Amino acid sequence: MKKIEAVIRKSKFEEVKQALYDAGIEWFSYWDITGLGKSTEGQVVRGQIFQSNYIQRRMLSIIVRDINVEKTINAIIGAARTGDTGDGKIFVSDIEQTYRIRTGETGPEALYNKE
Amino acid sequence: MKKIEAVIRKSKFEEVKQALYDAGIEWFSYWDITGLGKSTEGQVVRGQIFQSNYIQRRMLSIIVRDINVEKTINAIIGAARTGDTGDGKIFVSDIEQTYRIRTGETGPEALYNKE
Amino acid sequence: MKKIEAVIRKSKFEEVKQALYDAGIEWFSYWDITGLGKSTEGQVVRGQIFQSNYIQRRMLSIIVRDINVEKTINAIIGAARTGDTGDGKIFVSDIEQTYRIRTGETGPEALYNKE
Amino acid sequence: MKKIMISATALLALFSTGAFAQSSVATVATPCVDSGDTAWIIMATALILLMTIPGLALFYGGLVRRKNVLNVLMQCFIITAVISIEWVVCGYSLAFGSSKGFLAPFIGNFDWAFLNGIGLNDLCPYFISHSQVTADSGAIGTIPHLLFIMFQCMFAVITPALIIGAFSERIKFKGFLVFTILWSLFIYNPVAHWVWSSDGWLFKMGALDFAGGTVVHINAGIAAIVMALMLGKRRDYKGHAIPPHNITLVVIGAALLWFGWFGFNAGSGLAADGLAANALMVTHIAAATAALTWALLDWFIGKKPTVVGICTGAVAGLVAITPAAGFVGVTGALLIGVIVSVICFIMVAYVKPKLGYDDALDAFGVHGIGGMVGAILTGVLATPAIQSAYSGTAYGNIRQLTVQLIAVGATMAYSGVGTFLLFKITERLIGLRATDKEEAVGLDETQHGETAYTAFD
Amino acid sequence: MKKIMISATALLALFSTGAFAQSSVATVATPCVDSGDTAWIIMATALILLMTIPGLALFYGGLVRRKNVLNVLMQCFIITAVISIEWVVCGYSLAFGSSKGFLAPFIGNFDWAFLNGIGLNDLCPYFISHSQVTADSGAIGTIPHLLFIMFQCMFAVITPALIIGAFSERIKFKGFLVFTILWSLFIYNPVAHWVWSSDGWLFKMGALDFAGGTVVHINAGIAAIVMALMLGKRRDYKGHAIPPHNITLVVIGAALLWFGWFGFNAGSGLAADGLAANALMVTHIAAATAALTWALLDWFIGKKPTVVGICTGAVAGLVAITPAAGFVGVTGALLIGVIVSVICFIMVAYVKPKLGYDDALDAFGVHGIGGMVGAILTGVLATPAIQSAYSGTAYGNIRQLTVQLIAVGATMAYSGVGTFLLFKITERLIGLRATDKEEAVGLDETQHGETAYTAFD
Amino acid sequence: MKKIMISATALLALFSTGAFAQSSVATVATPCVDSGDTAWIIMATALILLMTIPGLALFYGGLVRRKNVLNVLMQCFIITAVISIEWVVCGYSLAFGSSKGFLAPFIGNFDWAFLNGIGLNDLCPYFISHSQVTADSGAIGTIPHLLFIMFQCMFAVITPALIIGAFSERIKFKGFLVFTILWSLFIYNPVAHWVWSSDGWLFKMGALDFAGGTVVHINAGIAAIVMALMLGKRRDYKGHAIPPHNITLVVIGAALLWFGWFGFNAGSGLAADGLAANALMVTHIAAATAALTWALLDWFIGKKPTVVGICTGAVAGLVAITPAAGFVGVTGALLIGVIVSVICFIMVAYVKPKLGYDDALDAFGVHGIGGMVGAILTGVLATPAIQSAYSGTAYGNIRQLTVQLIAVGATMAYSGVGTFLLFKITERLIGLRATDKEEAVGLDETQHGETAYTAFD
Ligand SMILES: Nc1ncnc2c1ncn2[C@@H]1O[C@H](COP(=O)(O)OP(=O)(O)O)[C@@H](O)[C@H]1O
Ligand SMILES: Nc1ncnc2c1ncn2[C@@H]1O[C@H](COP(=O)(O)OP(=O)(O)O)[C@@H](O)[C@H]1O
Ligand SMILES: Nc1ncnc2c1ncn2[C@@H]1O[C@H](COP(=O)(O)OP(=O)(O)O)[C@@H](O)[C@H]1O
Repeated sequence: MKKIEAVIRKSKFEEVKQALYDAGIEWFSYWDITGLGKSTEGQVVRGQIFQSNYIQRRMLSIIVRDINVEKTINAIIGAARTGDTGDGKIFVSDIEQTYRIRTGETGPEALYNKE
Repeated sequence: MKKIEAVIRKSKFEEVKQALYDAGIEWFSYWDITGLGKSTEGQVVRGQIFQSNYIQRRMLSIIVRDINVEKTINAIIGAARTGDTGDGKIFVSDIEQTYRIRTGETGPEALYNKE
Repeated sequence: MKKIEAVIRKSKFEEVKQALYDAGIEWFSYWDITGLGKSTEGQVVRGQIFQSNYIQRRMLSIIVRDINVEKTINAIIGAARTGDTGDGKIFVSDIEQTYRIRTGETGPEALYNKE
Repeated sequence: MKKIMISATALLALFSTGAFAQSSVATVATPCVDSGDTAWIIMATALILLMTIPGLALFYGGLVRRKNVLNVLMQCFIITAVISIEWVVCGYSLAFGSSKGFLAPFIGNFDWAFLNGIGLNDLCPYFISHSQVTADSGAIGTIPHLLFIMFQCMFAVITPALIIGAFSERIKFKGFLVFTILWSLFIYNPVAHWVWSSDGWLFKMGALDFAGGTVVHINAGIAAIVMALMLGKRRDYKGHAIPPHNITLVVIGAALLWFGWFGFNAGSGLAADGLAANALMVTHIAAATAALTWALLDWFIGKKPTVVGICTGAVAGLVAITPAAGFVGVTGALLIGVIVSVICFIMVAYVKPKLGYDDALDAFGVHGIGGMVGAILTGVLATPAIQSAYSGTAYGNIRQLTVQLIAVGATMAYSGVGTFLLFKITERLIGLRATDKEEAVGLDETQHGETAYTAFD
Repeated sequence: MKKIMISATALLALFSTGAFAQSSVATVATPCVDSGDTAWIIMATALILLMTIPGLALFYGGLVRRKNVLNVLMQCFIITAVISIEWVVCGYSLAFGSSKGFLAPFIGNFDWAFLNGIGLNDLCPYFISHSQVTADSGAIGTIPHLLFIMFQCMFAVITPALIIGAFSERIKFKGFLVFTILWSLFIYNPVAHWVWSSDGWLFKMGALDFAGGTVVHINAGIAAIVMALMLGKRRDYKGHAIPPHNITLVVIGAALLWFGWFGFNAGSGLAADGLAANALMVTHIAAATAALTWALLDWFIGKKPTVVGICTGAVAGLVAITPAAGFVGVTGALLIGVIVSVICFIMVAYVKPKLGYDDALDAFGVHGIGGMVGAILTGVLATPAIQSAYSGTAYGNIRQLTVQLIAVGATMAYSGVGTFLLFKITERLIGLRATDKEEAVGLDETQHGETAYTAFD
Repeated sequence: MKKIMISATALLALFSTGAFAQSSVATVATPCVDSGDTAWIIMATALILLMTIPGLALFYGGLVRRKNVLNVLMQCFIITAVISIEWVVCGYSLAFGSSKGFLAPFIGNFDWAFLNGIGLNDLCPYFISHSQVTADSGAIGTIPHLLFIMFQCMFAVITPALIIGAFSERIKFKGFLVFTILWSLFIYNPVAHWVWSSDGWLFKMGALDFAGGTVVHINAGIAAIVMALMLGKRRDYKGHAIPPHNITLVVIGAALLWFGWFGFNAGSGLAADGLAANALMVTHIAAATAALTWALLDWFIGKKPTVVGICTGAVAGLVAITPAAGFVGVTGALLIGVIVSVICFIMVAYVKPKLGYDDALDAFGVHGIGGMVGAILTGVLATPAIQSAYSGTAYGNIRQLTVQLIAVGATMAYSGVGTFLLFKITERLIGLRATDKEEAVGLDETQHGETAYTAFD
């Protein structure tokens, strides 16, 4: 099992969500983060453009079975790309074990519903 | 050392915390996340039940020594289970190194207080 | 590539940020968490000191190339240390793959800007 | 060009009830400003401003999702700015001025445009329970005319703001702004003229609307349902309300509405007297009763009493008592409070999901329906104990109910058709519906380039 | 059935000071509403409503934890609804009506239930500094009776709302609601009768309570401590306050309380005159002094001046000046402000943790103690320069202090025992303490099924 | 020691316009409180308190970063406390009292310290459009003297609070507090004396400042720019505004400012009459026009209309109409609204970044510049149609513009130099600039030991 952590623009969230659903991934967790990076974001405050590299972004954390890694990543890249600096990053790491709290199931089975 | 990430219902947090304390785990970090999953949560708004699969959950991140993994997981599963869909998941992954900022200690010693 | 997760005091964030910049690390993500640990934090409320071990902290997540791990950790430890209990922890784990959403680049190249 | 009194019967009522301050003096003195009445109406004017910003803005703003809250606040704020200007430019003249010939019962002319010719010492030609005799034995009000204009200005401001609740979270800001201006000009001003001008046809027919049940609430409520239907559902609407992003804002908003409504209703008598005291009392009691009723309905039907519910109930009660505040007593207020809460609850919880339209914040369900309930019950429950000249069906005046129904029907028809046409025009010229992408990202970001709450430290 | 005047000596004071508008006219004219007094009392009534919702609701709501904020807002909101209804149904009649025989000094009868027989042009039988002569040479007030009823209604509403601070974060909503209704009926109404009705035994004894030091603050404060003791501590209470979840809400609440308190105190003279101006002045100065004192105490003792501290101090000052507002001048206000702040600080910061009870938001520590300080200092500092008929111990009237102590003692005893009994009854019948699990999860979720702030976008 | 009337010409104007309540009666009766005027000024006083807390506190508090919001709220709160005390201790006497000899035009003496000798039935020596004849054929106001003192107290409170916008996010709390007290004593009190006291040299020269354009806004605005320059930039300031942490708070604040400003401006005539109604009208229209203008500028220049922009525009309009509110009509209000918004927009969006000073929340850019625009335009647009004794350059009175320029220049010079000196003194004695570390961590934590929003549940 792999953990896919994606840092995306907040404004792309709805599209990414849709792309993930279309790819068959229906479970994930997300939260809002601030990202420091090369890109800046402008906001007009009283007629002045404020350029900040503190950017409001969203972190998605998706644990998938190995067979699903690629399609998940493709879905995210496809939906989150705008082509401008600041589109974000995806990080993949290994997950050793997973438990479903409700049933106590472990391993890959904990990640999908059989029925 | 292992990292245990648990996604639990917010309403179960106090019980899980107690269970972890009882199991001897006293250090961890947590933050609020939104979880998309199979389950939905109802809220009554002006007499209509709103069914949403955006659910407010809590993410616990606990780094433990290898010997403590099992009891930690058991504590969480024991306390967080309600039996209904949506109880959450636990993910275990590997941590290569740990530093205690205060002392600069590294490795497992950074994870517990000797005295 | 390694993922460096650091739990630091909120009040040390600006210094840590500066230290990371000085060390050449300019990209990272952060969010606020609550940390339970051995230390407590006092707040005066109506003349009474409230001691809580719920502490507002900040989580930094930095993915770096292997060659940068050490200097990143040193930068954080140097800037975040106060010497009192509660300075926080740093956890290092492995990242298998990284993608830059904008370009689709993978691997270590996704982590730095060539130009 | 002075206007005749608001109602000859009201004047008679006045003398007979004896609620007349220093009547023996007033007949000999030059008519002058009554400082007490003026003090109260100044405050009432300020209170109604507070209802729109920040009252309604917070009530609605707390109910939408986080990504759209600024858009709602901005809509309320710009309505306050634009409609206030429109009002002194021509709105007041159209609504309360006199025109000649066949137009007279329907709309005023431009004589008072830019408040032309209205001096600061002119007395208000409109009055209800408190007036004075002029040199030529006419009657005239006791507050400055300018003050009446500003008092009415706040009504003109809040009415289009109420409609916001129906089309929130999915409208382009530019289209919204143009629509709102047109709506105020072509829908609000005429309807206000019909009901409140002494030339208005509904006024002459004897329709009772103390503080705006038809002019404000039904008018806005019908516009709301038309807008909701024509604009279509929000992309994420699945037949039930979306949870509010910040319920403390909803509570602050509801409380400020309640507070401000004292100005709305108890100010509508244009004097600080017994009628105002009674209006205050029935307003408060109807709000309290409706709030409690909704909380109990939530409790019995939805298992738990909710905060959003009690706030909604209070607003429904305030809406329904609005037309009745000058005509009913405490019993009427209790009855109106219970009835409106039950009917609005049914509308919002059962009828709306069944019919499937997306009246996002229940502008129609609460203001439209609540206004109708109030207007009709006014026709039933108006008691001569309050203003002796007016009584409802329950007190033997069968005709009043018919008149009320005509007023309600006429307002519904005009507002409905008018809103439909203005929607079509605005949509053609400018566009009204936000794009799917704008909606997904949120209107704060896409329409205003701002985020309500930053994560910055 | 008219009531006699609130105080014969007050009337005399009035004539001698000459603060009487158009006295030469008033004697010959029919008694009538004074539009200026009425304008002010309408606004004062609205201001006191604002104190409860959203003022107190936010003040308390900001102080609790995030998971309980809606519960506090809901409690304030439903008290407003329920007690307002109770007030017109029977509360006003019990508190301010007359009964016959041995009951007369203790409680009114049901003659005014449902405001029976009170017309909209009736003048208020109660007055203080401004009155007029009736046809039968009696004296009568200058505002509508209905307005006085609503003015008093807001006092009846806020009193039980103050108690919320003691039992927050751990009470079942149902039990709370039943308890509150019983408490208003059986504790508030009688005590209001004792002190403010012209038949009341404390009134007759000459107890001074201008705007509710005993009736409102001591009464609620004692109920608060009894509730806190009997309900037990919160599961997470470890002998010191739990940090407030949103201090901006606390500040908004405190500021609205300060603003609204002008209505509370300066409105209690029932007229817009010099007495009202003085009450306004002393209210403002006492609040300012107490706020500053608390901030300085925080600074010297706790190292830093805190926002929660200054807000608490302001409220303590407002509480203490309440009974004194019609009897002291600027020096009295400065003294009261300093003294109450020091005493309440000691109570809250030292005595409470030592004794170990969990008065969650210091309803007793601030309102109870502050009310006592105010009531007693009124007996000391009342100066004939304000109302010539009343003076305190410092001005030679030794007896006044004794009378004040009796009033304080009687209120404490009655409220203490009464609250104890009502607690027992409610607990037996319905249950009051939330379960440990409900407390852990939070009352918003468990009692109302809502979350104050969603994470939705 | 009674003061002479505020303006003999005003009195004449009064008789000629006939806006005089019951003039035939007033000449024979003993002077007495007018309950209507008093009712309105009590409320106006309360409204101005609301402007500072929570109005301005939220407006400014929402604009700063999350880590500094409590510091701003605390500054507003403690100013309210400290300056109110200063005002009754000596401020009022210095500003409005009379002194002998060469000091008389510049500052009052200590006769009224601790409100010494001012009884609760004394009438106000100051009046504008409504007065009455005393036994010795002088003229006197219609409200209690104490009320006027409190009304003015709120002006004394809000003026230093406005300066906060310039030095936010980087000042030590202790230094701030000492500076503020000194500034009120040595800058505010004299300038208020110059312009508003009947002995003041600017008053005698005929400078027009209805509600505080020079005394309040220019005065505070100049102090703001001096403070901003001397304190230096915030560590994170890079030549443009830092995004506000909570725009809903900004909107609540702006709306409460608008609401409260009715008290500020329409109360400044000290009566509830036609002049007050006109002041209310022009205040509202200028605010609306300026708000709309700013929104349109944002739209055309910055691509999108912003919420912060419309709020800023509204405040700019309110500032500019302040000195003019008693002298212009609706046309003047529309003009002033447009002009001030354009000029302030240019200042804030172009001039400030170019010059590079860090006026954090634009206290100078909006209040200073807006005040100057208003004061100068008053000299141009004052029309005899409002107060017949006063007209501006556009109505043939060429001199008025010169007088206004002198008043503006004098205020700027005195406030500028004085603030500079007080800054130097305070910095030497106590220190003003927060350390870099305190600034990085945030002033809430470092100055008050509190966090506005906890993450606790
Ligand atoms: N090495 C990193 N570690 C953690 N987060 C990162 C890292 N690099 C980028 N991010 C996150 O991704 C976001 C976008 O990256 P950025 O460098 O701005 O875009 P791009 O990849 O298009 O150049 C950043 O704001 C940050 O939140
Ligand atoms: N594959 C996943 N990756 C990340 N988070 C997940 C994943 N699966 C579940 N979660 C988290 O766990 C929560 C509960 O999972 P859910 O499927 O609803 O419950 P159950 O396991 O009882 O069927 C989800 O809301 C989500 O936050
Ligand atoms: N095992 C752990 N797992 C996750 N987070 C931890 C762990 N240990 C510590 N932390 C985080 O680090 C913070 C500081 O740790 P603490 O033990 O208080 O300090 P110190 O290391 O100086 O003794 C805690 O509040 C918590 O957020």
